[in-house]
Amino acid sequence: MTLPLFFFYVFSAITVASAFMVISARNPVHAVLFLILAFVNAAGLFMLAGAEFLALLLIVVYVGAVAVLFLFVVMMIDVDFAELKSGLLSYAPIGMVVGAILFLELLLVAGSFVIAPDVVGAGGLPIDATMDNTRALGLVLYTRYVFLFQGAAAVLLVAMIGAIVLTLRHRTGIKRQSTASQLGRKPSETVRNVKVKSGQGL
Amino acid sequence: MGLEIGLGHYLTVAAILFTLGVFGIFINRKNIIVILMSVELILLAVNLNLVAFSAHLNDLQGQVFALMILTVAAAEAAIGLAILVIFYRNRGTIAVEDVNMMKG
Amino acid sequence: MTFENSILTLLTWLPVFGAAILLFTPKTALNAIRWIALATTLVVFVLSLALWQAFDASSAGFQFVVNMPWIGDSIGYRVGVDGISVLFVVLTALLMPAAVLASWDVETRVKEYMIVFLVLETLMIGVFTTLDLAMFYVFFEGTLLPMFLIIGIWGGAARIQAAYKFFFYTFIGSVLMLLAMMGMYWDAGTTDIVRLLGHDFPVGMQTWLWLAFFASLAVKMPMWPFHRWLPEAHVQAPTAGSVILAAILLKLGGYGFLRFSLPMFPDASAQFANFVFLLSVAAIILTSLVALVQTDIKKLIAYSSVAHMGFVTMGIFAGNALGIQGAMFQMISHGIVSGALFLCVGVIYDRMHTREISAYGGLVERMPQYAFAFMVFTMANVGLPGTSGFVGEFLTMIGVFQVNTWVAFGAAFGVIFSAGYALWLYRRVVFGALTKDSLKGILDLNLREKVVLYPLIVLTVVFGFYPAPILDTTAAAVDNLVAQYSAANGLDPAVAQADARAPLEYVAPAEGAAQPADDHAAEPAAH
Amino acid sequence: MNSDVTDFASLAPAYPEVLMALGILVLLLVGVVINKERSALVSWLAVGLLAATGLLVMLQPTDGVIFNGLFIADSFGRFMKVLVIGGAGLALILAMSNAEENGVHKYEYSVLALLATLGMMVMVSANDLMSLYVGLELQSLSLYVMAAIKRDDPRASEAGLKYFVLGALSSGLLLYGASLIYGFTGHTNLGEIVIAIANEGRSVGLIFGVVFLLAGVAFKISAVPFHMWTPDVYEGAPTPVTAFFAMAPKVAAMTLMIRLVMDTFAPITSDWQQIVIFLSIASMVLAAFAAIGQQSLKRLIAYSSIGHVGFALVGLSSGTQVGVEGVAIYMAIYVAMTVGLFACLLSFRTDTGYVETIDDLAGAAQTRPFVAAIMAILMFSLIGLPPLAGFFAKWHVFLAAIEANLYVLSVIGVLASAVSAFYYLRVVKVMFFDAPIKQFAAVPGELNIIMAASGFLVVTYYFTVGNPLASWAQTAAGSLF
Amino acid sequence: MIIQAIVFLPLIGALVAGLLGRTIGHRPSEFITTGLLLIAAVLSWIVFIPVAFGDGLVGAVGDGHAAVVKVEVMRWIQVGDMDLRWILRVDTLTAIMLVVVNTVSALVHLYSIGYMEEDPHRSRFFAYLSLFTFAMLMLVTADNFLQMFFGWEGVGLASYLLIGFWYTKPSATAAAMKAFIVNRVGDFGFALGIFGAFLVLGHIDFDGAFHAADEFAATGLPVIQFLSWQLDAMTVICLLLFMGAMGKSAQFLLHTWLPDAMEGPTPVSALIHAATMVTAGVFMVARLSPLFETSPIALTVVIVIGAITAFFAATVGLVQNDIKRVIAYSTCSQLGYMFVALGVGAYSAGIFHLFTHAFFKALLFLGAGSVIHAMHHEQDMRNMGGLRKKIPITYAMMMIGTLALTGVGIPGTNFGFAGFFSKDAIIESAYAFGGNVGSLAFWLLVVAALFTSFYSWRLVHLTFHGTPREAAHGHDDHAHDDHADHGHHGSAHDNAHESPNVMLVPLYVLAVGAVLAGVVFYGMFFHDVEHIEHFFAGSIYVDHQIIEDAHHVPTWVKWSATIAMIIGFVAAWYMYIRRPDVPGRLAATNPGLYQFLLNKWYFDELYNTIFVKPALWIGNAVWKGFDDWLVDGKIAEGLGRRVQNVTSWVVKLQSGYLYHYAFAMLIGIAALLTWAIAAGGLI
Repeated sequence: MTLPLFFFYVFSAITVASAFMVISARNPVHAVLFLILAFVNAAGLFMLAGAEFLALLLIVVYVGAVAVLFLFVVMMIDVDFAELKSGLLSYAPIGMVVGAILFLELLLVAGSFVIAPDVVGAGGLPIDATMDNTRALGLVLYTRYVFLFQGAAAVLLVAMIGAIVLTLRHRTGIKRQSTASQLGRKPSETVRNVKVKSGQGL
Repeated sequence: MGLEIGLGHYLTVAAILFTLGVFGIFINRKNIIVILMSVELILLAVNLNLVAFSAHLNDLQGQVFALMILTVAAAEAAIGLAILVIFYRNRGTIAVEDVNMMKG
Repeated sequence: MTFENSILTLLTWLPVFGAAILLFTPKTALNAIRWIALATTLVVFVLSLALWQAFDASSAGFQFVVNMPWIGDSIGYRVGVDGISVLFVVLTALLMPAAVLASWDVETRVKEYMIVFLVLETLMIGVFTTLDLAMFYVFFEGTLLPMFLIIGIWGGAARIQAAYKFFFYTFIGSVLMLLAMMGMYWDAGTTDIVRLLGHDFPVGMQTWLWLAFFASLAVKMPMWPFHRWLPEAHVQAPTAGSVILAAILLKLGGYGFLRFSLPMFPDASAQFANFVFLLSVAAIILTSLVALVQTDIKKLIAYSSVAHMGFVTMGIFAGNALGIQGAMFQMISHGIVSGALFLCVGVIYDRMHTREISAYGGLVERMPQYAFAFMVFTMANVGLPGTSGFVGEFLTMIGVFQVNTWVAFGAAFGVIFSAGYALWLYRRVVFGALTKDSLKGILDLNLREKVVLYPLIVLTVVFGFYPAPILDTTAAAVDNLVAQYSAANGLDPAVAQADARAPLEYVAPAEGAAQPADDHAAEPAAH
Repeated sequence: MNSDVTDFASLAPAYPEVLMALGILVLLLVGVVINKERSALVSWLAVGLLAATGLLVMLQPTDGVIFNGLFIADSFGRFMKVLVIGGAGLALILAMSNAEENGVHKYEYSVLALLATLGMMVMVSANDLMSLYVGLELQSLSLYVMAAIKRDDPRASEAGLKYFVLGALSSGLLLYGASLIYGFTGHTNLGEIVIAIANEGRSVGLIFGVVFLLAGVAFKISAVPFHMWTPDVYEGAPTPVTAFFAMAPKVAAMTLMIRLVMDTFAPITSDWQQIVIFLSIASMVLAAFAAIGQQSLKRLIAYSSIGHVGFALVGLSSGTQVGVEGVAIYMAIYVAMTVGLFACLLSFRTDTGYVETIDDLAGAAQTRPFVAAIMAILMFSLIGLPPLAGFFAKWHVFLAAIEANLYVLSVIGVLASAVSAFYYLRVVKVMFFDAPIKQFAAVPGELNIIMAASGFLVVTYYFTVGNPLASWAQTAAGSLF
Repeated sequence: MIIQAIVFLPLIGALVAGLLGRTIGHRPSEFITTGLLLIAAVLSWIVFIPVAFGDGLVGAVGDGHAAVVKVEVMRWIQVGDMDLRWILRVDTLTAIMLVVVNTVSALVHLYSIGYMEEDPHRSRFFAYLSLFTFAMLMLVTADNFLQMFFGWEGVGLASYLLIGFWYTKPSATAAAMKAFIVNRVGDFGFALGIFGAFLVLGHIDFDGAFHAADEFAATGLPVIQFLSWQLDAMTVICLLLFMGAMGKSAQFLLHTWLPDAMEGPTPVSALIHAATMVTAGVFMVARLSPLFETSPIALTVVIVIGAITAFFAATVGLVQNDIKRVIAYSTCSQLGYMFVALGVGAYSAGIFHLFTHAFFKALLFLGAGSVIHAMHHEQDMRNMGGLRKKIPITYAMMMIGTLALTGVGIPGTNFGFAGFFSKDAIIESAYAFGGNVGSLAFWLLVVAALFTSFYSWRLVHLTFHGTPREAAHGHDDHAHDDHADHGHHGSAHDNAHESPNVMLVPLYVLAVGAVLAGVVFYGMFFHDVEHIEHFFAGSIYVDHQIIEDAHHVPTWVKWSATIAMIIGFVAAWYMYIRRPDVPGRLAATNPGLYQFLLNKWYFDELYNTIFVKPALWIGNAVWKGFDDWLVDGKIAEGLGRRVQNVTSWVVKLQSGYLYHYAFAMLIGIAALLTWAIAAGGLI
């Protein structure tokens, strides 16, 4: 067994195991943590496959942002975990059977996957072995895939607007900084020149 | 990339992750956050697939695709959590079984 | 824009135009609404007479044809009439003013009522004038919509049930026909009925097409045992609705058989003829018996309609000129007679608000004119010679006798039963002593009712004695149809028309020939 | 490696999208700057933007594939974009009256709707699995938010939540399929994929990919069994939002479906046909039955829309040009009917709020004759009763199915339509046959106009739009072959 | 023109009286209709006299079959090769019928002016009478099967209207309906016969049909596939046609309507149910004699049915108490005679009897009417008696009628009443026909003659002789509301009065006929074959052999009828004059037989049990069982319920739970995947 293969097995085993824990953990905080673990290990798998940029991105974006967001929400909502019901559903056996069938079929695909013979290396964007992964992606991202880039930007815009429109609450009675009014202040309105006689006090 | 790590290996791991993600959605009765996390697992599986194909096809498109998915998934998570929050505000619960006002 | 190419379009769409005017009439101006509706239907009627007048009966083809492609490759704007359809147009146009007049006393939602009726008229006329397969379906099926509303809004107590049944029976049957029409389109490459008539459908396909059309037409007709919706719809519908339903909507089925099943699927028609005969005879005998035991006037007449439609289907599938002409005549006649019968029921229903036979009796005492009118239509319903009802029954039976004596034999029972239920009804309603208090103040026909009923009496009797106007109009087209049908079935058209005497053979002259005659000649001498 | 978009002129096929994107940004700024109470202005500006974009789509027919194969503009796309934009614009107009009550009074609503529309336009023009995905997500994310926009309404938030969770699942399915297809063919470009499939034939992986991908799209058009979100979301979301959901997104997703199966998967027609036929039958039958049991009008409409997707898929099942033509016409008529339907729905308002159940409509024909009449016409049209437009829609799709010898499908389809008549008629029955129990509030003017227009088109379809629409759809469908 | 006038004058009268009667009043209606009928009657005689006593029909053209005058009125039904026209066809047979119909009808019209004097609906009555006459004329002038059928049904309609004229009487309306429906049963056969004739002969007009039948001599008789059997076509057709005749002429099995029809006003009974309409069957068979001649089997059936009817009706007539019913059964019986004549081939004899019978039977009915009129609508003979003195003229007229009916005359001479000649001719012909059938017919007819004599005299004795009897219960059974103003007080007998002249004059005229019709026309109808042939000029088939044979039967045969008549007379005298208690004792000792006869052999009950009740039962069963229960309840609404069941199940699937929704999607995708690889052949 070579080293990459060893690491592959390690990473994938931990990924799968933590993924399982994600869906079975009773405490959502634990689930989030297992999710982070899964992501980190998946990043390792990416790395093994040569997608260095993506691997790092996964850690930065997911572990750094998304997972933390999850954690944040879990904390914010502050669910009384004891009350959460657990256990499997009554239709679990059928669910298991159907899931198993699906899984077996997917394994079938995985096991017998054939790539169309002529396409290896003849893909739309062959990897230039002389160029490192990040650079290669960077070269296409703003040129060839500018459309997608812009599209993704629009998606993020939606996420932004959406998150704001849904969750932003204008609570009354809360002091807020009003930049405009701060900037709009005129000395004439706010500043009063008082002549103070020396030594007298007010 | 080690050639001895076959495509099938990656696909198998992805399939397991995918299945776990799907199971996470329909088999748990705990809370909705877990469901959202299951979705992330599914997307992770897809990304794994794409990266593996990319490597095997020696083609960068798979990675670009995965990049897009990562981006979009982050946005999706944000929206999902936002909706979850307002749901919680309205109902005071995020138990899956309580998401049941409308049916029939 | 000549008379030739605009008359049918005008006839078809004029009622909708009238409906559009009504749309902008204030709903409280009841009289204006009624008069506009009446005027529209009368203009249409006059136009239909002009159409009939201009119609060249000697030609078997379509006349006043307009033919242009319209929606995509499939649907066109195609109109035209031939001998088979022109009379239905006239019949529709004739009965609509009667229906409007019969509804003069409707007080609820008058505006909507008249609009719906005018739309219905357009759809009905459209069925007969269109020469496009798809548009035929459009009109054919479109009639469901106004009729559903008529029964549902202005109907009796159980109107909703009835409206639903009416809708679903006909709708379910029709959708299958729609698919068949699509199949025909792909096989023939057109929805132009004229071209479809000249197209030979593969024999195997014909069977399916025929069955699909049957599913729709048999329900519409209605043929036994698909008739159950009819009594209910009739009973619940308002008078004018029953009139239109019985007089025209039922004819759509017969028209469809004549326009499509017979000429387009001749092999299948021949193959299924016995099946149709069986159902027809069942209709004639069984529904007549059922009519015999009814206690509701409208229901009784409705069942009798089913029986009479049995004659129509029987005649059509006899496949000879006699049968088909008879069926045509029967349809026209039944249109007038059953329409008039429902009008008659409406007259007393308006006064007494009940359709129970037992609530009546001895009407002749107070309503002699009504009794006379009712008698004429009852006799026409019975099929008394000298009324229009006879000609159709006679022709269909003599036509079918040439093909299958069993069928004629069975159908002839209808002659007995129809007398039974019709006369018994008449006896219970009109005859007898006027003992019921509720009837003591009942009034005879008023002017409006006379205006509606008397022309129909005249027509009933005139067509009984002189059916030529109808038969001559249909002759050429029917002969053509028969020729086509028999040619497709491998019969010599001349033989088919003259003496398709299937049940007949001659014994060889040598043996049996002079034998009986000789015997007889010898017999008296023997003693 | 470089982009083929070098100057503004080379963007020509994507001008509408560019206009749209820029317009959205401007509107967002306008919305931020102006007074909160004047969000109606943003709405009207949004409608104006949609109208302008629509005009541009129609008047500026520069076809072509740009962005290195990510984007395609063709007649088919143009037809569908017009429908999408029209549907979106009309839905925005519907949202104007009583916006506050419906929770759609925030200017963000209009912006989100526009973003969703942009996403749909990208979907319609997608020529690559990636642009497909990005367009789809742009649309979906906007819709998730829109569903929950009435954020203090528990039902709306539940609707948003359900929509989101299931939508995310469906995205996952779609992506999984996309990855498999990419893996098999080595391409994400649809044009390249079709060549690869044609050259290399089928394999399990490819077929799996197709199934997953189509399942993902089927979710968006709410075809059974991926329809489960539809009734709940339609019911929970505010009515104008439901109206939005019922029109444009379906058209866009259907376009995607058509483009995928007719173009990309053309070499494996027999495989996807099975799937589409299954979806079609399941949708028609289940919707027909499930709708009968509904009391809520919006749920009824939800099931109705599921059923109509099934009928549209009947046309698609044929895999022929006539079929595509039929689906295109079907969607156009569907949009025209649906907008009228929602206008009617929004017109039935009592002093306690919008009517919710069918029985609330009792006697509407007497208290609100115009609205009831339009609604009845639409109901009959939805049944597919001639001479109304709904019949012609069915005519076109079933015509294609019969041409392709899909007899069993056709028979099941028409029988399902007969069953479906049951619940449509119930609405007519309640409005026309029953006695009135409620007084309805006055109807806003723009709703009257929309209802009148919808009713007019539906009734006079044969004379007015029937012919031009058919020929246009023919051209559109022709560009796929 | 004269022919059109004969046929259409009554129609004009009917229309005027019917449509304008209420406007112009009763009296003008009566005068118009009666006047027009009188004109028509005179015109009929003008047509007939040259036929009988001159050179034959004026303007006739012989076309090989018959010397006929045809007047085309207009086209009727023209379809394919069937070309039906309204044509008035007059030949000798028709001329005879014209005379019979118009004469009797004119007299009945006249009589009715008196008889119906107090009825508030007189103009309607006269319209019906004239309408009937028109229909009957159309029947006898028919040139084709269908026109005959038209007249056939037309008289049926008129009969229906007239029987039910007193519409407030339930028994009258019931009888009217019964008459129509039973006739329809006959028409069922008639119609099928027409269809068959058209099929086999290729023509629906008589001339064409007869020509075609002639040609069978050369080509052989056709065989028809009727129902499931191969049968001799002509036999089938003739039997079917004869079924029609049976209905109309109230022959055995289809006779039940005739006695009930007596519910109608008496002039109606005289006109329709004695003289004219009921003889339409006889006329039809005579008219179609060329066809019947091709089928010996059919003729045999005609004989058997005729003979049985003659006998059966006579037996029933023996015990009836209603004066009109007795005469009605007598009519039935006499019609049987006529059919026997037709069946044996002596068509002219049958027509002869028809001719004479019209006179004396109309006379009897009108006489009976006069009695009833005198008795204020009392019809039960048990409540009469001794009326001879009260209404002597009526009595005399009734006597003449009775003598004619019973066939009083001296065999071998030319002395005798009308019935004597014609009835004896028939009995002799029957004997001459020979064979089993002939013998049976002969003996049945002779016995029937005995019975005829008995019940005729019984009628006379009960009514006119003896002492007045009053039933305690009065006569409310037959009372009619409209006439209640003059019958419920005092004794009907005491108030009996002779009828006015307007009623008596028709009696005189008919009496003349009853006396002389036989002797005057004997030659033309029966006496001499050449004479017959010349007279009928081909309008009926003349069988030389049978007529010759009939003239040469043994003397005892010639006397048999007369002897039977005398026995009957004596028996009646003994039982009703000499020993009035005998009938009662006979009835008491033979209760079974008496009840059997009194109840008309239980035919009404039988038909009620085997036809009417099952029909209603089937109707109800099909309605409730098939239509309502099965089709509607189980299938239509059952389907609806199934739909609801499916719906409630489907709705449950939409549970509202996210995981169920996701699960559904999962199942969907798993199913699609499995299906795709399995159906795609990838595994």
